[in-house]
Amino acid sequence: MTDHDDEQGQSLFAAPPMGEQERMVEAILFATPAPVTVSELTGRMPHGSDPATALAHLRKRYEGRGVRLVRVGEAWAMRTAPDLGYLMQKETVETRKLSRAAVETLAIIAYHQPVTRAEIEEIRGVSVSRGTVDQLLEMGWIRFGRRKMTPGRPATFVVTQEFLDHFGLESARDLPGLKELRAAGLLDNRPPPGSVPGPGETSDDDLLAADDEQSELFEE
Amino acid sequence: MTDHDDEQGQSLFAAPPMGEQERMVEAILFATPAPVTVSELTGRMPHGSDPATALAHLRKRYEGRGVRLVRVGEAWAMRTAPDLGYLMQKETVETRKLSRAAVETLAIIAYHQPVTRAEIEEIRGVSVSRGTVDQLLEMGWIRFGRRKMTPGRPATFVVTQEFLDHFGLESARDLPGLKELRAAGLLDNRPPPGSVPGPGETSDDDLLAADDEQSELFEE
Amino acid sequence: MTEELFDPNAPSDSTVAARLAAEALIIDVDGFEGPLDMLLTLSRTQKVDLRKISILQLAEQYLLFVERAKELRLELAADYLVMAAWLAFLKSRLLLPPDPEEDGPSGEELAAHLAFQLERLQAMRDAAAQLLARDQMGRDFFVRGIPEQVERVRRVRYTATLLDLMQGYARLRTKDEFRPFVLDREAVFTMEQALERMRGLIGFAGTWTDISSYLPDDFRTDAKRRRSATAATFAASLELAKEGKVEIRQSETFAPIELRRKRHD
Repeated sequence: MTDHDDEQGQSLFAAPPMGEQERMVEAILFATPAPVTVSELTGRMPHGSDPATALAHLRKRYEGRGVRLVRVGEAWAMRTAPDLGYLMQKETVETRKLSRAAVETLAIIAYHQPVTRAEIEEIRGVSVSRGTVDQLLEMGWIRFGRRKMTPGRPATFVVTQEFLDHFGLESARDLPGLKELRAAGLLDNRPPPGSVPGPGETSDDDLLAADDEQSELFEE
Repeated sequence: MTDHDDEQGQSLFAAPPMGEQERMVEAILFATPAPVTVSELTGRMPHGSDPATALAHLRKRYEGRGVRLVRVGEAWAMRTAPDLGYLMQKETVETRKLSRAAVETLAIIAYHQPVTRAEIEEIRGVSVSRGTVDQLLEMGWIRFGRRKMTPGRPATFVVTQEFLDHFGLESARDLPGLKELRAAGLLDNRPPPGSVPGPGETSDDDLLAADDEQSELFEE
Repeated sequence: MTEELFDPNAPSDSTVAARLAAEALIIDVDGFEGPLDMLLTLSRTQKVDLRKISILQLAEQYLLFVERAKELRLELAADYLVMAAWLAFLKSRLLLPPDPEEDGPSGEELAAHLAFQLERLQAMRDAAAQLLARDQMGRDFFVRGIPEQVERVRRVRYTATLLDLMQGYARLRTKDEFRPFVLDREAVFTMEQALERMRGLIGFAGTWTDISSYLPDDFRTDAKRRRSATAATFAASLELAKEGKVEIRQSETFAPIELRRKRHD
């Protein structure tokens, strides 16, 4: 739709040299604590700029430095090198102590996303308290995903960019052990033969649908 | 790079190589929420470090980059290069409800697609402003469909994948029909306030029949 | 905390271990996140790979725990008892030869699924631990401490919900003046209606009469209705003339059209 505009812009205004573009990306990323998406960079840089290439150059430039350029989902940010963490004053708020239930729920959402409350309960074998989910939502580590196309259209949960940022993950695909877990079939939503007691009882259809959507999410 | 290796031997505990010290200063200046003095650096870095020299190296390293090392009184901080100040604009996105005209136009396109502008106007009973259609096009919720094989070959509008994603629909066919709208209490048979009820008030059957006719009309 | 209940160096005598475990469990039942969590904890006493676990043995351990709780008159939450009932059922299925009459899943299938659930829960716990062991923001790596003053430029993004959309559509479809596919007959007087009306009146038209006097009263004042009624009445007059029932005359262009009953001499 905007192809036309782009062509026009490129002919009218020459994009800045790549070295300049790199400086611009550097300045923008240094200025902002939150990760910045490529499209936001495009929006803030002069017309015709190629932030993706500039990011690649910049990433190389900061390799081995005290700060690094890291990818967070679809966005990029500058972060200090983890090996220098000991130099920092830890006056920054310590990670709030998460309950075991909250940590487990978070892991299940991260590895099974998009996942419904019923599926979380099925995996943990107990009902998920409102407080647990609320806490994770409030921390900004999880959010609501698309509703499932199953009866009742249940809401799903997915992890956020902030979650990725906090744990230094480039994407949900980089979760530790994800491949192994999937290979072992432990991320399958295997329908129970007959019914299993527990509050997280889920119908076969839900589970099968969940499996489809999950593979959709991770295969890109 | 590390031409100050000679300093290593000066203390009982070997100070880190200058390259390392530079990384440390870089990380500390990056993360500390206020400018940092040399003595503060000395306090935080390993024994025998020479932050003043490391600062000098670092300052040189950032010359001409997108950020610079600047002196603030007795302390040091990193700042965006002044010539790039114009990049420090952040778009904040304000979400607003779509106007009634736009919602109605969008609804007609979704329910009747592919539909021409004339057909939209016929259904709405008022002319459709260019702005409304442009807005929906720009949002990426509608696009041009195939031209109608009727005199004048008028352009048609259809909804986009983005539209379906936004509304959580698999296809426009998933939109609830009139029967469901009525069951949900969304379709009130009483005329809206302000309009005069006429003797020819449409019955449920009429509306449903009209719906059939209409799908016939628009299917081509 | 619950892991500490089980000394990894304890004698491998499973019945002793199970009894000790059951006792410890009763004391600490509040520390468990439901029956599945407890089963997972119990399964550790078997000291085997979760994939090789004996579900039968596990079921027995669990049932023993519930028995002990009953002896001590401890109240267990309902889901622990539901699980106990299910495990008792599972145990009978595993021990008794399969009933060919019965359709449901076999004991082995049920046991395999329970083993899968336990393994999956354990895997999620391990994953959670791995996640927490990663470098974390604010602990191992840090964000920019002095964010620049970033000027805010407002951009408006428009949005609507599915409800807005459906309500908008419903509003259109119920708008009184909007009936695009139903012909609005309110202002239409059809020829059939005119014919029927005139057939009843024509017997009285012995003298020349302006056809406008045949218009129904409620179609005389409103211009639209009058136009429709006039056209229909005129067409009906022609039809009646064709049938030989009336005569029509008009003295000049735009003069009133008159008709009278045709006399049959």
